[in-house]
Amino acid sequence: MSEAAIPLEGVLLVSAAMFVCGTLCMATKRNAVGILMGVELVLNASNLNFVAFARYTPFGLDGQMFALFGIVMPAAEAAIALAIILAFYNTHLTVDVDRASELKL
Amino acid sequence: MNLTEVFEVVRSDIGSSLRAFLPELALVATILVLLLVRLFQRQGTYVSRALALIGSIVALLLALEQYGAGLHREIFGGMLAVDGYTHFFRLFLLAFAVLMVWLTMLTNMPEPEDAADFFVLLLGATLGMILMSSSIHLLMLFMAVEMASLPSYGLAGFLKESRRAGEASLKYVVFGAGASGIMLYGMSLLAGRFGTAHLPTLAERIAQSVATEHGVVIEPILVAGVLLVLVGIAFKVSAVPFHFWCPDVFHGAAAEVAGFLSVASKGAALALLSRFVLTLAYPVLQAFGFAQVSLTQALALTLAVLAAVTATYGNLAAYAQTNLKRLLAYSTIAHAGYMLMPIAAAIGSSGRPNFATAVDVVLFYLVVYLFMNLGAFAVVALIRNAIGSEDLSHYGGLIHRNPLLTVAMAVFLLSLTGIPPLAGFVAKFRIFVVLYQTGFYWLLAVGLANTVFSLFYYVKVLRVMIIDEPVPETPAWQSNALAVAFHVLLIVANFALLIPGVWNGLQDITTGAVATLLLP
Amino acid sequence: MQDPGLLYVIAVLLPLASFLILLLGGKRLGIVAAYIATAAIGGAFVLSAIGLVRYAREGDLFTASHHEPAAGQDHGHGAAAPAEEPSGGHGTKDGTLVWKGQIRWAAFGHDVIRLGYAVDNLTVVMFAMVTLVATLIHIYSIGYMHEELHEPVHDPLAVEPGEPPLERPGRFPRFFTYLSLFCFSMLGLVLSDNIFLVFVFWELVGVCSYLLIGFYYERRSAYRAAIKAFVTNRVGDFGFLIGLAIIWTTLGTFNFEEIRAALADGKLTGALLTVAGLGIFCGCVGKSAQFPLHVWLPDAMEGPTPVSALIHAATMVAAGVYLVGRFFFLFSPTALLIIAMVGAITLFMAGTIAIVQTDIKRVLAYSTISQLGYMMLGLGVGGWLAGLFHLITHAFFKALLFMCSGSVIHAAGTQEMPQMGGLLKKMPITAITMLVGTLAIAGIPFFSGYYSKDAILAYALHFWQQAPQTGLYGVIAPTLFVLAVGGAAITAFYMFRLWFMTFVGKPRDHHVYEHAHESPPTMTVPLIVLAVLSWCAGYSFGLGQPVIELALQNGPAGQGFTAHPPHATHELAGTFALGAVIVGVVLAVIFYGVRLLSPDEVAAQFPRLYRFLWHKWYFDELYAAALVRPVLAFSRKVRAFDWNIIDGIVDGVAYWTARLASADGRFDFWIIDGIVNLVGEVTYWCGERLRWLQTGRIRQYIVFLVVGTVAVLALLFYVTTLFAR
Amino acid sequence: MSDTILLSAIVFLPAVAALILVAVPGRQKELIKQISFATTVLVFLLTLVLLAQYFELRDPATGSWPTLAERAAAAREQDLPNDLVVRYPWISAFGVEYYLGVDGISLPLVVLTGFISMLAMLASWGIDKYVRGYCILFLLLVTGMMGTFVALDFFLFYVFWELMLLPMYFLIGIWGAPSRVEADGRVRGGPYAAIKFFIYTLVGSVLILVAILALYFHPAEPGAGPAYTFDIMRLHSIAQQAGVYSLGFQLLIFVLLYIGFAIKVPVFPFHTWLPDAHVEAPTPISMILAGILLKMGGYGFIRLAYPIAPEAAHYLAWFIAGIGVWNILYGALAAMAQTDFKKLVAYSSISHMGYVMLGFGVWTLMGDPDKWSMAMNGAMFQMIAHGISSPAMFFAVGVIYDRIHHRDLNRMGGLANIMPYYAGISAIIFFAGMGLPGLCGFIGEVFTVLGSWQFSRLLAVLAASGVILTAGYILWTLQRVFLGRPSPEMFGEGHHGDPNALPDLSVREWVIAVPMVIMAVVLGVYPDLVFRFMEPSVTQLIQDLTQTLAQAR
Repeated sequence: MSEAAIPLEGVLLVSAAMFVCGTLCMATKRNAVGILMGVELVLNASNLNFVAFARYTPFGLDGQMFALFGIVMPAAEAAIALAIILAFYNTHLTVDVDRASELKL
Repeated sequence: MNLTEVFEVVRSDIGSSLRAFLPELALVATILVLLLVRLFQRQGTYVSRALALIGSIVALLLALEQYGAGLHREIFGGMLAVDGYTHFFRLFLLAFAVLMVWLTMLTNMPEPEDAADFFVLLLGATLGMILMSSSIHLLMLFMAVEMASLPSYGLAGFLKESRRAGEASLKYVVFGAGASGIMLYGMSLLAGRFGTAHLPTLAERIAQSVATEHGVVIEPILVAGVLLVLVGIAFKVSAVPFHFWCPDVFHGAAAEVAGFLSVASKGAALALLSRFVLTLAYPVLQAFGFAQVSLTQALALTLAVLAAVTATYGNLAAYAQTNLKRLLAYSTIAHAGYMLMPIAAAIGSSGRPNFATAVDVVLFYLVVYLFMNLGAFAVVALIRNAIGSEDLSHYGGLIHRNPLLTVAMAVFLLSLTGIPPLAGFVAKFRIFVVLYQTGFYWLLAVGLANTVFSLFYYVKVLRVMIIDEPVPETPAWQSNALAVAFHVLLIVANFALLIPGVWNGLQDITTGAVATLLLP
Repeated sequence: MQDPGLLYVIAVLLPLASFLILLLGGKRLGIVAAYIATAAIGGAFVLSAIGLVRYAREGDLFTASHHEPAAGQDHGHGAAAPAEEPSGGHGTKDGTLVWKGQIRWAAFGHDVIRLGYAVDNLTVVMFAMVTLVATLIHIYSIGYMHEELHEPVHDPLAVEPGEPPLERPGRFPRFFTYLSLFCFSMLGLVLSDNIFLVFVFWELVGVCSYLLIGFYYERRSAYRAAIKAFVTNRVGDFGFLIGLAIIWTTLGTFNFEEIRAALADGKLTGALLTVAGLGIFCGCVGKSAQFPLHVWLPDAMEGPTPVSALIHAATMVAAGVYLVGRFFFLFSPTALLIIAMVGAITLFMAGTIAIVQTDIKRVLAYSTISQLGYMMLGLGVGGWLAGLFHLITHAFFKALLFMCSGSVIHAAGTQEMPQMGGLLKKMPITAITMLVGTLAIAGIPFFSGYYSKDAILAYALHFWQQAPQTGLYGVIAPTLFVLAVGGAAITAFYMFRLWFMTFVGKPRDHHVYEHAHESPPTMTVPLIVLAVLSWCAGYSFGLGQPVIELALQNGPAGQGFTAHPPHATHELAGTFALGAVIVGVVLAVIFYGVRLLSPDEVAAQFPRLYRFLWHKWYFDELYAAALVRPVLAFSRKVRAFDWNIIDGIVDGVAYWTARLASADGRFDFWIIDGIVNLVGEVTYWCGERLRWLQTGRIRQYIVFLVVGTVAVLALLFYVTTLFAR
Repeated sequence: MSDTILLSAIVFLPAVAALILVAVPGRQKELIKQISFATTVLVFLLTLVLLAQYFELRDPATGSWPTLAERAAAAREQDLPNDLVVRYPWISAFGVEYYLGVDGISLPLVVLTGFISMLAMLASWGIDKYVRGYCILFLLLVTGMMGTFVALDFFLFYVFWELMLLPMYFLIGIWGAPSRVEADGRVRGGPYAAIKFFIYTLVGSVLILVAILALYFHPAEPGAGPAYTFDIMRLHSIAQQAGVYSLGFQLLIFVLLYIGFAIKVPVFPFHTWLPDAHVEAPTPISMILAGILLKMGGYGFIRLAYPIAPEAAHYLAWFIAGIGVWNILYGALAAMAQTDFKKLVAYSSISHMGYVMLGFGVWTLMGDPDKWSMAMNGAMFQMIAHGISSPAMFFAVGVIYDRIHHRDLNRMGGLANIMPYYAGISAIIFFAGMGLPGLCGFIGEVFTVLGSWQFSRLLAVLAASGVILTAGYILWTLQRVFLGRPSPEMFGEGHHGDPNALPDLSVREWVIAVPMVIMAVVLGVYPDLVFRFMEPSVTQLIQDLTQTLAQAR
């Protein structure tokens, strides 16, 4: 392993920023697909964490493995989510989540 | 232990691990067969249902056999734990799956063309939930939560033509995805900081890091990591304030699905939560000679506050509901609150914690909860089939048209309230006992007050169904033997705890399950 | 019979048996009911007569003053057998023969309540009087209540303006049912050996009185009078109960003999003793219609006249006096003084009211109150013998007077004296017998009332002479005597007024006069018997002392109280009394006999005084304003409190907020609002508010997810640092 | 008959009958009623057998009974066939036992329950709506009530205590008056009253539950581990050892139990459920409510609160006695102002139950314990007496309500002529309620007042003054109903008829009324009938309590 040009803290800071961006994106986007993108940001923040820890700490291969699963599982999740968004579009003719407000009391 | 070692262990141990994994494998096989059937036979509920029933029963029998064998070990190199706790939840979830299949038989739930899909999702979710209860590795934990969640999203939106179902599943999936992202981030912090994702090892390292020469040191990253994972689990538990999906999803989804989610999903989430919390807390407590330290105290208090808020919120919010499923959703939230209480008490009490007499109450409660809550949702589903409405305003005077369903509903709702001699009382009584014993008096007071609050809305339903004047032209429910048997079974189950021996038996089982919990 | 006391027990039970038979027999019995009831009470009279004779023989009843206890007769006395079986026996106390028996009735720890009977000379005399008068009145009632046998009965008095005329079924058997119950209760009261049982019968006679006053319960005035009587008596019983509580708590027994022994040992002294005595006396005030609880008795005249005669003149109202006599040893000197004062005030007050009343029965009612006041005065000043002597004689002549008035009413169809007059010719027997009664009550020599009233005055004078001449006694003692003498004059005046207005002069209402006729023999025969008794009951028949006094001589009060006043005092008092009576009679003759002066003019000269008397000293008005109406108003307040305050929260916090905002000054009631109602309200309110959170918008949910995470994070951190310290 | 079978049968026979009724077709109303009535008669007879058996327990030599604690301790070792204590392990995880037993305190209430439920069932003959459901719930109610009185295991007691909530809720809610809106806009009616009853009682029982837990985990000896017991007799004996339960702990327990039981009694300010429940409930249910349910509160005090927390009870004696007197006066005043016949009777119940509280409360170490015994016995007797007179009064209200369909006192009158027998019976019943000597109500009132004098003269005087108010409202009521002339508006809205043609008591009504009247008279004349077996137990209790307190001092 070569000498680290960037310290671990730096990577973690970036991932934290991604995490915050992701959550803000989830909270502000009206488009369902946009929200999913926010989720992806959050997930990728964690993936970045995993690989960073794998690189800098004895966590090692575990972290990379974790990142792998962290890509695969959300992919499946995204597939389901997109299918559901499609179904929602079929009935509502929109993917604006603010229009999904019939269920309340 | 890092993954390379894990692979090595898994390779050397694959045979015995797979043997211990047989019930899950049976489920997997059933799912595969169902998918194959889907290929060859485009329509037909019976075959799918029969397959699902057979598959789940086989899995249940296998689980029972393994429970009898009393196997207690980690399998797949520390990904999963097979202990009494796992056995218990396997049995619980598989038995529930069997009952669910039975219920779909009564309510004609899936349309013939979708039958296979429905059962695939149902069993798939069950599989994920079983894994939730048995995983002891953060990666496995994440996967299990996803495996349980993804089919649930599908189930929630299963009524494809329904606008509400679409909306419900959208909300579920969006919220769920967000929660899982947050959880994964927390895992990355925890696993990365402590260099392992194997829960027991992680817990031991945490204990080491906390108990330093300079006294108790708690790193913010630890707190943040634990908490973010807890948020993910709390979403599954539907603890306030992570509950928002729950009423909407229950409202939009079919009553059967809501029943499934309210019992199985909640049960698995609580199983996961208590395993996670206990595994983490135990080494820390051990390191300090079982004196309370700030970490466990804070964890316990957080859980306790969460529990109190959840129970109170659920019960108060339920009062204003007119849709039965929505009302029961809030009731579900409230009960999640009750069930969180003993977990908080278990780690928050001073002295050597006896998880077997604190957390087993959760298991005990879940069993009772299965019988009362599934029953309530089943009645809602059957009444929906009969009168085409789930709104309380159409329930007026149902006793005259559907006496059995109404009496059953009365039993279930009163059991949920916790009125003796119904099982719900016993379960609640045990929670109160634990809270008193561990000195959580304020939580006890909250729990008791909530019992009174809950009476208002449960009895409101009964009042409409029994005392109010009948709504004109309500069609009568056509009963059949299977449905009667189903309800009689559930009603009897709600009375059964006071039969000599039953309470003891159940308590022995749950105590045993928790006692064999594999702790670091 | 082994135990002669059982004679009396049977005598008590006879009317009870009659009561039960009549109760079960109901209406079917018709006139037979009267025969059964009369037979029962007649039987009781026979038994009591046998008992009297036997007692007289065994107890040397009519021998003057024997103070030595008869040796060998003391078995059974004080032997409070713990057995549950009735234990009977003879005993003596201070030389008086007692027949008695007890059963264990209830026990609490070591405290045992035994109930039983005791027959001593007071009992014997009272029993004989009650059974005799009651028997006569039963016979009289057969005639008087005859109308009730017919169906249907028309009761014009029950019809208020604007109401349809009333036809109702006759209630002849029911009348005798109540009478039998009354006789049982009254005899039981006399026979009881303990204050508890006395209290029981006390209440029972009260309820009989209630039932009989309200016999014509269609009449508004009747049922109001009945309720008034009962509630007023309850006020007295309230005091009675307190007296009982003191006695039981301090002495642990209810038995008269045991109480007497305990008091002699000084187990209860001082102020508490006085309070106990006054408590019991409070009951007597209620029952004997003494000031200030006398208001019920005049109204009680709404009952049928035989009832007035039996219950509200001869027996029940005298029970208060009897009890004071029976329980004489309980009263401390202070208590006795208060008794005397109450008696004096009552006799004077009632007498003055009687002067102006025009209803014949009301005049008699006030005269009863007044005479009862005499008895109380007599007892209060130490004249135990005199008070009870007057009780017996009064029973005879007052029963007579009432029955005569009943005969008049029966004949005339009205109770208003101004509508009568000149009835002497129409109904001579009634008139003559009533004159005997009037002479007796007025205290004309050679009639029974003279002797007994004279005795009371003598004791009052003696009390004055004996009492300290300074301080409070110096004022009170003379006042007592003066009031008593004045009362004698007033009595003579209003009684002769009554007789004159009714029987002499010109008929004032011709319809009444034409209608009048002499009553049937069932009514007149009892009149004659009673007239004879009223005449001679005070005589000594050569025994040196009036026989009744003689019989009571060694009464339960003990020796200390029976000392006679000196002869001189007696004569002086007699002179005063006679003078007063003569004044009264003369005035009555002037006003009403020969009509030299017109009473109306006199009344017009003193309009305020007249109105004051006419309104009976404004007692009813006072009580209505000071007690009844405030209690009712308060009870409505309580009801409103319950409904609005305690119950009100449930139905609208908003409403209450408004009330609160309007500064109604009732916010303190918030404290006790029903917690549960509040919980219900709050639950609902919260439920409504919580709906706002659940907006149904995903983005807000996610915001909550984020905010929640941050919040819990903050909580966790905070808590961690909290515990870290 | 073995006591196991006897006691279990008394408790569970009604429940079994209810199960049988499930199988009977709902159309056969007469059959259902007959089965139910037969069950209640049988249960009543069994309670009499129980009474007879209890007398056989008496030691003929000394005339005294072995105490319940002795019998219970013996039953722990070995189940004797005729000791009237039943003891079997039930839920060993918590040491809960199936544990029943009677003594002189519970036995009169058990017999009363049998008696009143039998008559109430007979009074239910007029019920025509959903008969089967009614009878099932009614029988379950009987089981709950019986169980509460005989249970000696606190957990079991609690289960029975709660068990009667539900049937009561539905009996008031379904068979009570329909919902309506009052003049001031408030919603009232059966459903409202039912939920009110339910919630009040549930709040109380939740507090009782806390007390149960606290006792369960409290050490049996100083320094020892938790007692882990629900055995009421064991708790008594623990409480009797000085220094085990501190005063603070006792106060906690007592207050918790106090609120729980006071709601049932009901004690001011927890009483407002009662008028509502009574007014809305059907006649037989009012009979049960007034006759038995209220007694469960009093029973709770004497069986649980006092023996388990004696020091606290003594500490709070003034409060209890004071609130009792307040109840007496408040109830009487509130009753006086009512125009609804049934509400008036309901408030009279509140007033009468005040004597019970007074009798319990007047505990002073200064005086003679026998006087407290008298007050306590008076209170217990008052419960029995009220258990007879009050159902009878509600029955009387029901009779007239059936005929004229309203309960407004100002629109009655003159019934004494129209229905003379009814008037006579009612008069006796109301006089019994008024506390007329010779009738049952007198004994309890007078003994309570007599016994309370040594405790506080003020309270005794105030309590005694209650007799005036009571006489006032009872007589006024009788007058408005029976005396005078019939009101022109005799019939309720939508009903017409000739007031003079109102039928007098029917045969069934006679059969219901006469036993209560007879009991009222018999108990009034010869209270020893009850005292004979009740007094030793009560006095024993008082000795124990006094001794406990003396040790503690």
